[in-house]
Amino acid sequence: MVELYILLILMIIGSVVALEVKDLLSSVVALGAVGLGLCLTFLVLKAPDVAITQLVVEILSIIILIRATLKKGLPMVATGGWAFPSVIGVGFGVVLLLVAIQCFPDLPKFGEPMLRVSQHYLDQGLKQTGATNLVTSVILDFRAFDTLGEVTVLFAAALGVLAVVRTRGRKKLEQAGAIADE
Amino acid sequence: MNQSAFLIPWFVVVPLAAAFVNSLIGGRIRGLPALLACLTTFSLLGLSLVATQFVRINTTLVYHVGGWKPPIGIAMVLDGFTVFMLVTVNLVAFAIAVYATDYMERYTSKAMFYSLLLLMLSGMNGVIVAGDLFNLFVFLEIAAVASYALVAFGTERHELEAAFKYAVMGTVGSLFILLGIVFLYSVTSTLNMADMSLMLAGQRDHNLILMVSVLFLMGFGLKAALVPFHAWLPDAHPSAPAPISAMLSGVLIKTLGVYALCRIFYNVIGFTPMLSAILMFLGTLSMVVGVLLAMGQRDLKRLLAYSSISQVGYVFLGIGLGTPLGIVGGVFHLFNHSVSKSLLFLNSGAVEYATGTRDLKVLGGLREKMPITGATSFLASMSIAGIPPFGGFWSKLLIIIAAVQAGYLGYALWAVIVSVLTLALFVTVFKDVFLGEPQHVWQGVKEVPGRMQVSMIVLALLSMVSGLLLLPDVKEAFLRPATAIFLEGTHYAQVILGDI
Amino acid sequence: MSKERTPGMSVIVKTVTRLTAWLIMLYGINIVLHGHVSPGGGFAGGVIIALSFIHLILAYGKEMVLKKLSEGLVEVFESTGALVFLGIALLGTTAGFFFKNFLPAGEPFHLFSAGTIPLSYIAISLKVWAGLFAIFVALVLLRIDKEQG
Amino acid sequence: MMIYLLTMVLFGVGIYGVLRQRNLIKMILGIIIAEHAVLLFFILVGYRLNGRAPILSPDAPITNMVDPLPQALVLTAIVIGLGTTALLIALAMRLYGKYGTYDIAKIRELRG
Repeated sequence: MVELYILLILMIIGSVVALEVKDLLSSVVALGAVGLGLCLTFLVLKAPDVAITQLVVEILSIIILIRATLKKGLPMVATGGWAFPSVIGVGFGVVLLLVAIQCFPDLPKFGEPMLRVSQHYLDQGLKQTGATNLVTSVILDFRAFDTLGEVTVLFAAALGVLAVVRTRGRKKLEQAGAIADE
Repeated sequence: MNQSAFLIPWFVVVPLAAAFVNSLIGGRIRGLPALLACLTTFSLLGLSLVATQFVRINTTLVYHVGGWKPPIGIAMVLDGFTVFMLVTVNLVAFAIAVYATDYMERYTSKAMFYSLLLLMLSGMNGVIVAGDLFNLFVFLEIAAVASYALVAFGTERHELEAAFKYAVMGTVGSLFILLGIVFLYSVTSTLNMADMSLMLAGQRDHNLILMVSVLFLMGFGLKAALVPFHAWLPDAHPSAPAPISAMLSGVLIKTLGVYALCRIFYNVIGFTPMLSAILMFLGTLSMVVGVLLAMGQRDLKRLLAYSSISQVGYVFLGIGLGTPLGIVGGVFHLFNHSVSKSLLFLNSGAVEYATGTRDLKVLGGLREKMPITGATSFLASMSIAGIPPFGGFWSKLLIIIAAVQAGYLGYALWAVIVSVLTLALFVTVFKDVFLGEPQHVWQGVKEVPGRMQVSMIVLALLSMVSGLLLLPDVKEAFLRPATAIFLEGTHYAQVILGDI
Repeated sequence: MSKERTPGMSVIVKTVTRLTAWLIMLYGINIVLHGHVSPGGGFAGGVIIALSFIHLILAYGKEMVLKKLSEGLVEVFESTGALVFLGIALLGTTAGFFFKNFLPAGEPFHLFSAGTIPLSYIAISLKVWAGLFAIFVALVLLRIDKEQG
Repeated sequence: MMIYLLTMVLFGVGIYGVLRQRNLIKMILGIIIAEHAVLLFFILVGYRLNGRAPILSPDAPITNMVDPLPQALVLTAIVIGLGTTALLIALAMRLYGKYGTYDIAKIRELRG
């Protein structure tokens, strides 16, 4: 399990770098490293489906993010002078950790999940759905309704992006009574 | 499984199919998107009215998606509270779809607008009928993503800015909710809400469950704009086109916030005295802060948005009391506020449509130019402010009586004070917009087109007669089954799993 | 930096892209079709197919790709994918339940097995590919220099 | 136990980024990082020590498989996150078009 710790610590370092470095392009690249670390962690945790999806999704979102940051004369990110949000941010993190330390003994031990419902998927998945990839059998048969929702979220996001990038949202007013008095 | 349960999936499928078809061919045929949206919302309203017939005798219908029994597959649940919310949401959505057919002529890309509206509606219906925690999250995200895009629909700079702020805070809220779901999954190893409730039976006082409660409170509180988490609402709601403002303020914050919070806290995690105290405190805080902030606004829609924060506070106070009367009051106020606040936003849209501004200092004397808008606006204001014959009065009265009965005199006093302040606020607003000397600038103002008038009149009539819901017979059919869900609490699990 | 310069990157990049883009796309299709027997599936496959098109756009410039595949067409693909998936779900109601897997499970480890799952994956991949491509094109075409007003 | 804590640290870093940063792109990065942490936590919860990936093989029966349910849900959550992120980036780019900057201090005109 050492590799898990190493990967996680690298991810944390990467995300701190991504958030603190002054150049936007560098921080996006650092985020790419974090995403790659996440993908490797999924592989270590025996989740190949998730790893593949995470990898390609990460590539796509990094391309879009780089597209957003590739501009001429983009100034370095200014920091400092914002003491209050910093205190809130750090305070939130510390409180979260303290609460989490209190809570984690209630969780099942790491590496020993309860597998109440999932045991059924493991035992009966092939027989009942015919899919040898059990994750697929869950996605598209046992819990296919979630997948419909997920497809719809992506649909809504694509429509939303297309709606947001319109240059003109309103038609020109031609009515006589409509006098904006500004 | 009951045969009538086959009704349930259509609440999600119909708007989804309409949205897909709309974006496939809606852009090519003129007038089709509007027609499709009106037909869809009308059929959904019909479906939800049919559904009220099935829960009359306090039955709970469960649908097994894919034919898998609930802990294995996804369940959809139809019980009293579900039906109540479905009727509220689809009623408001129908009025808004009719209103938008005229109003959205001012905007470009109508097909896209209706697709997003229908997606948001299907997301809300999905949240309401969800019997599975992750399913609830997924549909919540559909509604949320569609609403982020709709807030920015005008693509002016302040709209984009409000949408960005809303999207960031909404996404963080969703992350909290997802984290809470992960924690619950790890201790119960199931996602079905009923099954989860049974699994949690012995460990409701663990630290972990407390942390999950706090996460859900933050997540759903962000969606419902409870006071410490309300910063996005006064920007986002006024920035959207008027029908969407009405949808967001009228039903979205209640579905994603109030309904989901109640469902999870009452039926899954279990309602504790501490939670009750927190909900009542936050509700009262929202009530007071919302109305005080609304006082100083010049922008009509921004004022209405602050007032929404205040009125959702009433709902939380009523539901947080946990007594039968308080819950009836809270749920009833939810309905009243949905109807009258949507109507007020539609009125503000009509005023903006006719005059091009929503600045209270500039407007004035519109009563004679816009009689329908003026009259409906008067009715809605009186209902929100709590004047006797209207629904808003009865629901606030119930909440206040319940608070007194439960011994929370302080909260009852605050509720009365806020009610008086709301009355003063809306009287001022009405005077500023509709009464007074008609200024010469507004001589050319005409009343808004017919379909906008029709939908405003329908909502105004509803807000006038909604007090009748408290009549014994009607109450048994509509409000009583809804509140029974709260009172049965975690017994919900036996009801759902007993049906399997 | 003369005006006659063709859009896109250098000749080397274009040549390599011409060779690899189809391979990437085929790999994506392979992942989609074998989603039920091996890791991968409709989402990953759909994203990979979208990435192959994005690869072409990055190398050749947007004009050349959009001439072949207009935005309207992409929207049609997206809606069709979503509708087909919903249709498969609705066909399940004929077998008793919404989302019922109404086709026989078939022989395990074969391409044609697991009932409706491969069909759903094809619909999903169509939708995911078109949706992501539409998002990318919208963001690429967006003029991000300062607008007037 | 320790690994859960490290994941929480990652989540905290992400939320810190959202609260602390005054640049639109950095806020989006913070959201992405926090989301990564939640997804990782979900997979960790379903992990079984010395487990195998939940994919059957034709020859040998496999007994010690990890929990497939969190993996399916995380797949869903990844795509949802991608959609939200794309929308956020589109909004940010439009705001850049309007204001010529990603800096929040120069953008925020609205009152809270």
